[in-house]
Formats: sequence, C-alpha cells, structure tokens
Amino acid sequence: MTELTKAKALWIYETMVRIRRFEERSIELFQAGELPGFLHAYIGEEAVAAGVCAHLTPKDQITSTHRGHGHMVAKGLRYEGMFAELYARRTGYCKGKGGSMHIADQDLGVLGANGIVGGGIPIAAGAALGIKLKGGKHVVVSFFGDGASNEGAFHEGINLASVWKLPAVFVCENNGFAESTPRATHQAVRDVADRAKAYGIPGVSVDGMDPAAVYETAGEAIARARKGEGPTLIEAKTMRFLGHYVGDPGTAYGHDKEVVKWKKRDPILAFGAFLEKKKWLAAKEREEVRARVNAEIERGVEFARGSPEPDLSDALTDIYASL
Amino acid sequence: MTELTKAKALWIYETMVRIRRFEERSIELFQAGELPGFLHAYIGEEAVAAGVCAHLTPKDQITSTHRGHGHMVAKGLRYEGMFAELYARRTGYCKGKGGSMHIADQDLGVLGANGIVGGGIPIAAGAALGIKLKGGKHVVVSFFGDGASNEGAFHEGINLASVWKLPAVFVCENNGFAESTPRATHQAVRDVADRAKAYGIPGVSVDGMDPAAVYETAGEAIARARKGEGPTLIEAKTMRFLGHYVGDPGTAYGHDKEVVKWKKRDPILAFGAFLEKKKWLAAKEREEVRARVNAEIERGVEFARGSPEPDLSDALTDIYASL
Amino acid sequence: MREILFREAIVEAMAEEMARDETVFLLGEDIAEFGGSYKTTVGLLEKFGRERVRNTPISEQGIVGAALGAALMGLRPVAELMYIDFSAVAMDQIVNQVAKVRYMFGGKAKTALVIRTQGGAGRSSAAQHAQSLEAWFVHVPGLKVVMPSTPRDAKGLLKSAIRDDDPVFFIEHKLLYLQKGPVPEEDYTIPLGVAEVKREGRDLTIVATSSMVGKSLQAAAELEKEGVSCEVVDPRTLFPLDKETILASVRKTGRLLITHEAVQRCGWGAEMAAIAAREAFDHLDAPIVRVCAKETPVPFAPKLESHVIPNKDDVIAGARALLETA
Amino acid sequence: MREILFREAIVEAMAEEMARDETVFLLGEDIAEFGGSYKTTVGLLEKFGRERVRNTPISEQGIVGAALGAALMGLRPVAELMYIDFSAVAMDQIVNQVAKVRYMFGGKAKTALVIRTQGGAGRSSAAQHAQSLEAWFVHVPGLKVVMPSTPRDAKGLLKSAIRDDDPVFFIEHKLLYLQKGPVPEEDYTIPLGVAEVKREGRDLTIVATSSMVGKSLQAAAELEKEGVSCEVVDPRTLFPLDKETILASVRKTGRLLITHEAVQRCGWGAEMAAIAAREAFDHLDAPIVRVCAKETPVPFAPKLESHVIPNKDDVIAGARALLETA
Ligand SMILES: Cc1ncc(C[n+]2csc(CCOP(=O)(O)OP(=O)(O)O)c2C)c(N)n1
Ligand SMILES: Cc1ncc(C[n+]2csc(CCOP(=O)(O)OP(=O)(O)O)c2C)c(N)n1
Ligand SMILES: [Mg+2]
Ligand SMILES: [Mg+2]
Repeated sequence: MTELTKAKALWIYETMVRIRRFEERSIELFQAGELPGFLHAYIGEEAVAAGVCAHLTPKDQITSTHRGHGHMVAKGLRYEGMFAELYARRTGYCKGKGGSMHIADQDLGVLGANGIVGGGIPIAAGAALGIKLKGGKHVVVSFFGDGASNEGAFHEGINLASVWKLPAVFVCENNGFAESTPRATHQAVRDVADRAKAYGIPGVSVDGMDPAAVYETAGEAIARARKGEGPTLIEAKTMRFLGHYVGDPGTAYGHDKEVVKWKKRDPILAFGAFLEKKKWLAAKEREEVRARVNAEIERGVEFARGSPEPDLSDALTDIYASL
Repeated sequence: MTELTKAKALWIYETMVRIRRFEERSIELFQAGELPGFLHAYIGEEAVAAGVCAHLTPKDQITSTHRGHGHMVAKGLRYEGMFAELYARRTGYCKGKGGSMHIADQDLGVLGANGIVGGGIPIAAGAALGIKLKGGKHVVVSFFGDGASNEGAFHEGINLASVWKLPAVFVCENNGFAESTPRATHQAVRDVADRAKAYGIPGVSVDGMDPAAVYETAGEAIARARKGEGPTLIEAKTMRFLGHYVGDPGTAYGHDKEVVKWKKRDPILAFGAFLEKKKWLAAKEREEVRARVNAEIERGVEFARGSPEPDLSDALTDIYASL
Repeated sequence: MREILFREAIVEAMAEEMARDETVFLLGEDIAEFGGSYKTTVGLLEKFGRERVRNTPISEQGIVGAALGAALMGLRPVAELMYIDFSAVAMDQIVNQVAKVRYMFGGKAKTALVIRTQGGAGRSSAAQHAQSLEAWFVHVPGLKVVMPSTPRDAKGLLKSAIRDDDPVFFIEHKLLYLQKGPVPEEDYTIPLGVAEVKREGRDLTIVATSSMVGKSLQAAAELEKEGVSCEVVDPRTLFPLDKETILASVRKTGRLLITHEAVQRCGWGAEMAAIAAREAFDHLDAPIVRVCAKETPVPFAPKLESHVIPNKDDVIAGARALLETA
Repeated sequence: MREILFREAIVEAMAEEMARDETVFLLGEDIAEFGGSYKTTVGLLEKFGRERVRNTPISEQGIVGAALGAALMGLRPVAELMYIDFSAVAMDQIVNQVAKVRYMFGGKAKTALVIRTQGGAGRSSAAQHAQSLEAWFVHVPGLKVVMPSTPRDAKGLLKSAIRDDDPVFFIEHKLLYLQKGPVPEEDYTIPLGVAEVKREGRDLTIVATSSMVGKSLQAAAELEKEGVSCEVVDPRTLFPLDKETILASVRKTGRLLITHEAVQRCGWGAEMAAIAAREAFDHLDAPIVRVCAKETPVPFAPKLESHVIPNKDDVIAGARALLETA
C-alpha cells in the first residue's frame, strides 16, 4: 500500500490549486478575447491528475486529452510555456503551433494532449512498449474520458498493453458526460472499470474527487506496472464543474443540475479541510499557497504576453526532420 | 428453453453436411486451379453456423466474414449461385464481382461476407437499428472470429447495439487462432464471452462443436433479441480443421498439433452418432443425406461451369445506383 | 428572398426531408439536445424525437457502420461526423464498406445514406480539427462528394443528397455556417453533378470550392477594378463533376486558376488541373495556377493559420501571375 | 550481380538494419512464425527473437499507435499493415497522429518509424484487398511515401526509410514480390527523393510507379520496334518527389504519359500531371495522358480485374495516342 506522506499530500494540494488557478486564469483570458481557439477546462477533476502524477517522475510518460491542462500542470510543465502556447507564442511548448489540445513536452514525459478522443491510448501502449524494449523501469499513464472508452482505439490500445504486459496505467476520468451525452446513453456498462475484464487486467473504480484515494489506487497500479506485472484500468469518478468547453453553459443536457451536488465535494476544499484536520496545512498556509500560485500564474501570463508571435516562416518548419 | 425437435435436428445435420461438402468440393476445385482468388474453409466449425441459423428466417439478417461459406449455406444460399460466384461467373450471387469474401444476398438476409476483419460488426448493429426503427421483429446475427474481437469495430459495434438495445446477436467463432496467431498471444481475457461485461450485456460461452448446445444458446439469445431485450455475445469454442486459407498447412504455428484433438470431436460425426442414438437418423439415412447433398453439389458446380463469364462492360456497372 | 444562415439551411434541409420521408433519420455525436457542435441539428430532436435524432457514443466506426446497416435495411440515414478529421477514424467503414458494398454485392444493396461532416480551417482549431480532406473521398469509386459554398446550395444539395440512392459524403465548412444568404422558401433541390457559374467573366476562370468561392468572388470584385474580368465557377459536387460547365468556361477565358483549402499536393485541384490540361489543352494560354493551402499540418497560431490557408489576396496574386504569363 | 526476389530484398533490408541498429524492431499481424502473409519477414523471428519481431492482435489502430509511441521513446519501429486496404482502419493514427505530432509539438518529437504495407491488384483478391491508395498519404504533410518497383530499389529504399527520422509509408506491390532482380551483396542504400530513369528515350516520357514500371518497360520495348523511343522514369518516392529528374525528361521529350494502378480521379497521377502541365508548360507538345485503373472498386473476376487494371497494352495505346496528337 502506498502511504500518503505529508510531503506528497502538500504537493498534491498545491498541484490541485495550481491546476485550478491555471484554468480559472485561462478562462478569464479566453473570455477577454486574448486566447484563440477553444478551451476545455479541467476544473473539478484536479484530484485525478494530481493524485496520479504524484507517483510519476519526469521519465515516466503520460498521454493526455483535449482536456489536458490539468495533466500538464501535474506532470510539471511550467506556466510560462503553457500560457505562451495558449497565446500562440513562439515560446510556447509547441511554438504556438499546437495550442491547448496539443501541448506536449517529451523532456517532462508528456507525449501530448490529443484532439482525437481516444487517440492517445494506443500511443501510450506503444510508449510503454518502447520503455520495455529499452529495459527501463518507467511507466506510461494514459488519461482519457468516459466518452473515449467507446472508441475502438481504447479497445485496441488496452488489449495490446494487456497481451504484452506493458508498463502502462489507463486512467479513465469518468465525468459522466461525453460533451452533451450522458454516460448512461453512451455506454450500458455499470462501471467503466468493468471494461478491464475484457482484457484480463485489474479494473478499479475510485472516487475521483478524493486525491488520497486516487493516490492510493494509482500507486498500486503504477507499482504493478513498474514490477512488470502489466497494465491496470483505473476509473476515477469525477465531474467537470464547467461546460464541455469554455462557453458551453451545460444547460442543454442536464449538466447544470448534475454538477450541483458534485460541487459540494470540491476536491480542493475537501482536501484542504482534510489537511487542516491532519494539521498538515493550516488555513493561513492555504492562503500562502494560493498567493504563491497566483504570483506564478501572473509571471506565466506576463511571460506569454511578452513573448513574440511566431514568424511566418515557422509555419513551414517542424513538418519533417529532414527533407 | 429452446427444444431441439427432430425436424430441426435433421435440418442442422443436413446443413452441416451441406457446408462440409461445399467446402470440400471448393477446395478440390481450387486446387485443380478452377477457382481464382483464395479460400478460407469453414470445415470443423459447421456446428456454429448450423446451430445458429436454425433459428433464423430469410428476413433475419446476418453479417459474415472472410470464412463465410458456412454461414451462407446455413442461411439458405444456393450452391448454384455460390459456386458461380467462386467461379467468377455472371450468375454468381455478386455477378462474379465479389468472390468468396463478399458473397451476399439481401433477399435471403445475408448482408455480406466481409474481407475486413471485424468490419461486419458495426454494420450488423446498424441493420438491427434499421429493423428496430421499422418496427420489425427480425434479428441480426453477426458472425466473427476471436481475432476480430480485438478490432476497434467489435468494440464500437457491440457498444452501440447495447446502448440502443438492438435486436442483434454477436457470435464469436473462437477457433483459437487469428491466422497464425494463437489466441493466448492476441488476447489475455479468459473467454471471449467475458468481453460482454464491457457492454453490460449477457455473454455466454458454448461448445462450438456441439450443434445442440449452439442451438440452445443461440435460441435464447435470439429470443431475447426478438423480445426487444437487447443483444447477447455468444462465444462458440470451435476449431477450423484446416489451415487459415486453403494452402496453409498450419504447421508453422502449432495448428497442426492443436487440431488433432479437435478432429476427434468432428461435429458431423458426433451429431450423426447422437441422431442415430436418438433413432432420428439411421446410418443408412446419413448416406442418403450425403448422396443428396453430393448430387446438389454437382448440380451447383455444373451450373457454375456452364455459366457465362461477366462481360467486360460489367466491370463498370453497379458502382452507383445513378449518376 | 429571405436570407438565412448556412447552418439554418442545413437544419431546414434535414427537417424537410425528415418530414417528407419517414425513413430519413439522423445519427451522430451530440446532435440531439445539443443540436450539434455547429448547431446544424438544432430543434430536430424536438420535432422528430429521439428515435430519429440519435445521439451516439464517440464511435465513428460505429456511426458509419450503423448508418450503412440501416441503409441496407431500407432506411435513409444521415450520419454526422463532427469534424472531417474524425473521418479518419471511420475510414474503413466509409471506404471499404459504404463505398463498395453495392459493387461487391453485384448491385444488390441499398446504400442510400449521407455522411455529413464539417471541415476547413480558420478558427485556430489546430491540426486535428481543421483539415480539408475531400480529395481522399473523390478518389474512392462508390462515393459522391459534395461541398456547398452558399446557404442556398447547401440546402438544395443536402436535400438531393438525402434523396439520392448512393452514399454521399457531404462536407460543410466551419466558417460558412454563420454566413447569411438568400434561400427560397418553397421546396427546391439542386441536383448533384451540376456546377454553377457564380460570376461571369472573360479574362480568366477561377474554379473554387467551399470557402474559397466567397474569397474568389471578393478577389474577382477587386480585380474588376483593375479591369480584370474573372469568371468564378463552383463545381459544388466534386463527384460527379460537371466538367462541361467548367471546361466551357476555361475554353472561353483560356486561363484557369484553381483554388481550395486543402493542401496542394494530391489535392482535388490536381485532378481539376489534370482534366483541364488535357481536355482544354489547345485553349490554355498560360499554365494553370493552383492556389491552395501550404503543405503543412494546420498550425494553431492564428497568424500562422491564416498564412497557410489561402485567402482573397492569394487568389488575387495567383490571378495576376496567371495574367502575366504569356 | 546475384539475383534475388523482391520479397527477399525486403527481408534482407530489415535483417541488415536490425543487425545494425538494435532500436529497430518489427510489429504486425502474423509476421513472426508465419513470416508474413507475403513472406516478407521470413526468418527474422529466428534471427532476432520475439521481442523484436512482434506478432500483434488484429488491431491496426493499435499497431500504428504502438509504433508511434515506441518511436517517441526513441525506437525505430517498422510496422506492417498486411494490406494497404487495412490502412483505412488505422487512418486516424497514421494521419492525425503519426504525420502530425512533430509539427503539433513544435518539432520536439521523435517519429522515426516505417509503416510497410502491400497493395495493388492482380490476384483476384477483390475490392478490399487490392487497392492502390498512395495518393491519400501523399496528400498528408508529415509523411514520406515510397513505392519501389524492383528488388534493388526495394532494399535500398527500405534501408533508407528505416534510417530516416521521419515517418515513411512504404508500399510494396503484391505482384512484385515474386519478381527477381539484381541486388548488390554489399551494404547500400538508395536515398528517398531520387527518381530513376529506368530507360532512356527521346520521343516521350513515361512516368510510372510500382507495378507499372515493369509494364511500361515492356511497352517501351515493343514501341521501340515501331521506332518509338520511350523514356521511362520511376519516381520511387512520391514524397519527397524528385521533380527535377522527371521534368528534365519531359522537357526533353515534350510528351508525358503517367501511369499507375490507382484509379485515375484524384490519383497521384493528377498531381504529377498538374506539376508537369505547370512547370513544363512550354515544353509540352501534346496533352498529358494518364493510364490508370478504371474508376471502380476492384472486381473479383480475373477477367474484369485485368480489364480495369492498366496493363502493358494500355500503356502502348496511351503512348500511341499521345504521339498522334499534335
Ligand atoms: C475521434 C473524435 N471524436 C469526437 C471528438 C469530439 N469531441 C471532443 S471532446 C468529446 C467528448 C469527450 O468525452 P470524454 O472522453 O468523456 O472526455 P471529457 O470531455 O468528458 O473530459 C468529443 C465528442 C473528437 N475530438 N475526436
Ligand atoms: C482489418 C483486417 N486486418 C487483417 C486482415 C487479415 N486477416 C484476414 S483473416 C485474419 C484472421 C482472422 O482471425 P479470426 O477473426 O479469429 O477469424 P478466423 O480466420 O479464425 O475464422 C486476418 C488477420 C483483414 N482481412 N482485415
Ligand atoms: Mg467525459
Ligand atoms: Mg480465429
């Protein structure tokens, strides 16, 4: 069993705050018309990214999704490069060519957000294969949503990982909706974790609003993977607090009603309270975290704003390594 | 429970013989160089097609595979048109344009063999949707192999059928091999039937060498589907007695060893013995069946041989309904 | 004539055909309560109910396969793929199944279905949400391919597509949805396979598809001021292709510019150029010019995106270059 | 020089690169004990073991995705798709992931991988096992596309493809596997992006790909007897394309025939024709001729199949027509 130490708990708390604040600030900037494209906010689901990534080193890899900012922050990407990417600046993680849905940084073990639902899952299997073939002890975590678990890529990717016993962990962030489509109308299975049975691998459902629970469950799966015992499917039951994308009020499909009860379980508030009870983090210290994060956020935004736009010639580089 | 009447039992027996003889004769013709393309023989698996199709009317639909002749015969397609198709004649079910892997006849409820492994599964879901929308009481049976159950199309098609509670039955003919790849190396799940759990539908494993068992299991699933209770995944454990395609000796990958024990359970011999014990079919009558089928076979072959080849102009028809 | 949005024209076309023919139904991701990502199915759930306006799981192979299966049973499904980029997920069903069953089955198959999708750049949606992939589908015998450029065409062509007995791949452009234009109130259709001369001219022919039609008309208006008279032809359906109308224009003007939003290499414009170079060889006074996207994935940065996607000025520059060559 | 089969050349290329570089490994359906459907991996399991010669489940999205993931980790996977027709199943991974990650990630991504596949008609394999789909992949920035026509080219190009840092889509023709040809014994590579003049000539240029190269050489030999001198150019890689070599030939002969096995409309020949019509406009003495497959799914009947697929006589007829026009 993976014990949650004070240091890890504080890291998780701060990471959740860092994710939340990144998203809140991005939304402001987006609504102010400063950011092009569109955004899918991770707010409400922070416990999943933070609880899982607490186990990962920079050499461990993740694949992410359209709703990927949370994973990036938790995996150690810096605000500067992330904001710069959202601002489409040259200093962004993808030089402004990728944007919100394609942030990546192989140096920090991020194999990319992905605009194709489910698209990262086979890639994660492949990265795990790569690690295995190279004899490494690292793992790959693939994040995706409940909706993604209906894509063929989910099936093929996990099946491959299971027959090859790859060091991969598949984390389904089950927020009950695929865009506007409630889970009950897009899959008839009781828990997404049950799908593990189709691959002969362990499947675990966990409370995705509780970072300690996520941390523990992920810890076991990741340890299994590191030991060469193969993949696990984790389902974290969670909820996005906002619409599918920034601008979607969520009213058309009952999300607005559903979300009310989930907000009462805000992972940051709940975990903050838990830490206070444990005497690991006082209310005042929470404010310090917040202030520190805010300062960092503003540095990130300033960095991005002050960064140059790409040159027109950048449009035609990075297509090939060599021609 | 679906009782196996004498009439049904005799139909199943004769159907198995009809399949076997069709395949044996096709192989002869192929080896004599009379048939172009390639063939995947169904020999050994006859109990599945016969046991399932015994429940179907011409208005019930099936989708089939590259190894489809057995399904076609069981679904009522005539030797004439089938041989003519293998001979690439104009009188074939597809006017010689489809060949072994694409035989189809919508009038008899055959939505096509398919050269794409898994490709028929979403189509079956769609046909079941079509039936449901039209208010019909018919069902769709989709046949496919163990290998196919690793394709994304399997996952997407069955999930769709399950959320829409469509009148479909998915029959996995688990013969333990996908071409040369043994099942244990292509999927880690114990039984393919376990994959039903990923869709919240019943999954049943049945002895695919025993037509009575297949008949019973399929009967329940089909009845469920007709009643509007949604799809079932049936796994029939079986074995092809020959290589993957005609010409593959099966020696490279251990099939030759594996098949030895299965041949002892030849469904035609075993079911013949069962019928004899039941006093439903004497040894002499078995010979009559065989003779009758053989005569029919030869009529089919003669028909095909005597049929005209397509005209060159046929190459460019049937691409569009109208232009 | 009343003016409505392109996306409203799409909604109307489906509403009318669904009212007219009860075998028509819709399936796709988030097309029900949500009314579609680009609001092209708004109100249809309310009008026609959940059986005929079906939200699907995120399963593009499933969507297209289901459409085909239902079509084989005699229905007329209209499947939506949210972005043309996602057609890649469903490519097997589109190309190996939908397009080929009629032929493989010797003609005995009902395949009256429409796959509606949305493509093109211009919203900073980056490389996986902004492609123009029409050439892939034109390359596949068995499919018909439609790319409307105006609300009027969108409605008339979609109605024809739904009534057509062949599979139609119907591509809408994300930037056109909010364009307004005159659309007749009475029932009408526009046949597949008929191009339209959107503007008459003498000096050169611009063959433009989808979003490039409007940009070409703007370019033509500017060039007019310089005394250059452009004819703008919109093929509207890329297959079947109305070669006659296009070639008649080329023979008249002697100069051809082809423009589309897809990347140039192996884009549809290559086929158009090859046809014109062959069938109007003696009438061409100058080499054919193609004005297409630069050969790169679509970048996120708006500055780069508008750099790689052809615009009015690129058309003007192309036209000038075309007129300067002997 | 010793002669070996095309398929043996493929095996040798992989064996040598695997011996040379231990990051190279293979994955695909039935490539291990079975040695591949067309025997292009025979003996490699024995030489390199099960870790580096990996049988996969029937999961084309999985295969390509896994190749990409492994490449991102610094390996050099060579993935086999048993038939090019099945690339449709994996299209999303090929086009939206493999081809684009380098660009989307701003250049920071290792994507050294090869997708080997097999295409073309001629064995009565019908519509889902006989396509020629190269144009799709040429249309996708980020991919390189190779189509060898001889054992020597196959080996040299495959070795280059494996060493290349970009994703290479490598298309072998099923009918070529059993063709024998001279292949050097010593280590050699053939660079991507370099065409080869397979036969020199004066009167017309035939640009031919894959299986059409051999047929074109036969046609050229026959035409020679009539006093017609054909130059046959094999681009070998469709992207990057060696335009210089091809256009130099066209400028010399003034006449161009393009031939491939894919259907004509929106095939690669359209691009080639558009390029030549533009860049050699003043040198063309006659309209460009394309000799391609008829626009239909591939039929099963051998008689129909050989009717729709272009052959030597079609090339000869095309050449004659080309020479007759002014
Ligand atoms: C292949 C593909 N199909 C559809 C979409 C459009 N799309 C983007 S996000 C989304 C919903 C995803 O739902 P889920 O996987 O549950 O993730 P969530 O948004 O809930 O985090 C859809 C349908 C896409 N991007 N890719
Ligand atoms: C999409 C696709 N991938 C691969 C193939 C090649 N192929 C044809 S049959 C076959 C094995 C199928 O195995 P299974 O589904 O178990 O059916 P079986 O042959 O055992 O009846 C393969 C790999 C194909 N036809 N289609
Ligand atoms: Mg979700
Ligand atoms: Mg099998």
